[in-house]
Amino acid sequence: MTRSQIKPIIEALIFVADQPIQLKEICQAISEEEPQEIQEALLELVKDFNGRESGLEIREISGGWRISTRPFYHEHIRRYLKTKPSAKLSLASLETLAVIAYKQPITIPEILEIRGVSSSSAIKTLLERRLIVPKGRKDCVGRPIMYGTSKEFLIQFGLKDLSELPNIEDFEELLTN
Amino acid sequence: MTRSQIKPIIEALIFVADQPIQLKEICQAISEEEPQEIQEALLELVKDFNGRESGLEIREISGGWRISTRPFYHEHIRRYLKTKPSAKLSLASLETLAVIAYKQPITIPEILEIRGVSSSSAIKTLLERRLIVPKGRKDCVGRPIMYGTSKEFLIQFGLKDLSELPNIEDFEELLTN
Amino acid sequence: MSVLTENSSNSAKAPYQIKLEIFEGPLDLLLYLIKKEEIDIYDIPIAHITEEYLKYVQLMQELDIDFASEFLVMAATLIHIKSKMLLPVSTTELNELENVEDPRNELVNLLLEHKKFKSAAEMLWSRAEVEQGVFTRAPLESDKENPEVAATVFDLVAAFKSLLDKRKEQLQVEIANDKITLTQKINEIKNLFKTENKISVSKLFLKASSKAEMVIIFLAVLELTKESIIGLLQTETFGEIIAIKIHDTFTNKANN
Repeated sequence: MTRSQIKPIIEALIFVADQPIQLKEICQAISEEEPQEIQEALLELVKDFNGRESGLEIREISGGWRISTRPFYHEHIRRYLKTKPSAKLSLASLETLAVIAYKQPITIPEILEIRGVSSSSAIKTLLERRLIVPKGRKDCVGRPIMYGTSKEFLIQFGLKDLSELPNIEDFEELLTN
Repeated sequence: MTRSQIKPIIEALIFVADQPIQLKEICQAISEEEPQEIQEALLELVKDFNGRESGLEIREISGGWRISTRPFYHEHIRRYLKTKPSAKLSLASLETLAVIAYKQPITIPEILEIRGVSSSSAIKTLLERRLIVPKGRKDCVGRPIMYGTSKEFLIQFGLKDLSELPNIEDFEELLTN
Repeated sequence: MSVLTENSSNSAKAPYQIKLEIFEGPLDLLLYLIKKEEIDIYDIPIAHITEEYLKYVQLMQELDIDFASEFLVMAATLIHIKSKMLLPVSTTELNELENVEDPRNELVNLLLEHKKFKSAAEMLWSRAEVEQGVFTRAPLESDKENPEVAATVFDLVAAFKSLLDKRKEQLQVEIANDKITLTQKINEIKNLFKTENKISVSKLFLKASSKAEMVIIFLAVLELTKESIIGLLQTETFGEIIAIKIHDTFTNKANN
């Protein structure tokens, strides 16, 4: 291979590696080429890549190579990360949301009974995301708050109303086996 | 800011986003600039970035922008990551997926009518792989669940949006010729 | 469905050549036959294709292959079309020939539609092939600011279903655990009789903390009665049932 054929491969390898990738590892992946040649290609790639007017750079860090954003742009990145859409849920939140959606209105002790674990942090998240709302209090000892799903819930899951929520029977055939 | 100052910021944002980032999100993060200007800078960046002899490229996919490796380098990347291509969908599942993609939103009985055979195991696979999602219920007897394709579908099949799917009638021409 | 099919051309002389064919449904089988016989899809010789189709269905039955009922429905449809084509066309109908609908039309449309989606599936297949060679960056520290799982209503149902299943298992385990305590229960009651000569049965049940435990107590009392360790006494109809110690030596046994 020519050097200009090796460089893109190295670039792709650095990009997909989840740790700074070592020269040794790069050589293993491009075993058909001499380590000497690969090292030279790597250094040339780094010079090319970092010579561009770019938001990214290849850096040598703890014995390996890594692509990262240039510190100069961190303000905008932070601004983006803060507003990052969060339409997704952790598994605990998802389970809790499922229980509330199908058993509403339901109290925290009742959710605990079904899930077998305390769900208060999940409930806090769901409240913050406006996926659930308080629906009055239950007429029993302690008068605990009951929860149900919100309008936002319908929007996020693409439902016109709660009757559109699929029930287990709809998927019985698909969920078993 | 000048365009050459905006471009690196956009590049860094695309890199940091953990899913295809939308123009809208980029504009929110660079709120001090006009969306029109940002859009032009984005297109120029894509042209610059992809014009290099590089292992990476910026692509528009599933309604957003993403940096990924070029398919050409998959062999060396797999050698490094020690991964095998994930199990592909069977042709039967793909046929069901094609029906859903072109006829969405569509119910299971309607799929049966087109395919001439029950597709529940294919639908299960497609749901598990998040390639399709329930899209409400159809207003008819039994109110069956309707299905459509997901964002993940666009990503896994490398589509900007659904309009990028080739016209189904074009397949007819292929047949008759 | 997979079917072992004989190789068509020289099946009469040569020993059967068997090969594996995959038919996803009746439309797939029909398309296969049309291709194999090099038939024009717009002018299907329905009698011939019906005969061929039925041969395959029969073969599946003979080989005892589990096939979908849709295959039989299609067989009926084919026979129906065939019979319609055999009906003589009246002269008045002949005059308006253009208006007479070909009985094959609906089937042809179905086949064409099916074929289109088969091509679309192949298109998806090759797109997936390319995309499988595309890799995105490894996870970054900042991704963790949103530890997330994408969720659809399907995930909701699946999560709820698995919770219910887990609960069912737990209940079964609880009952199973209780079963182990039958011997314990018997010993417990025996111990009570060390100091007492008679105990009201309803009092025994009062100690139960669950329905399952009540069942166990009931079984324990029956067991002890069967072994003539205790006797049951009811002084009046619907009155209190009293358990009485009869086996004098059981306390010694229990001590062993």
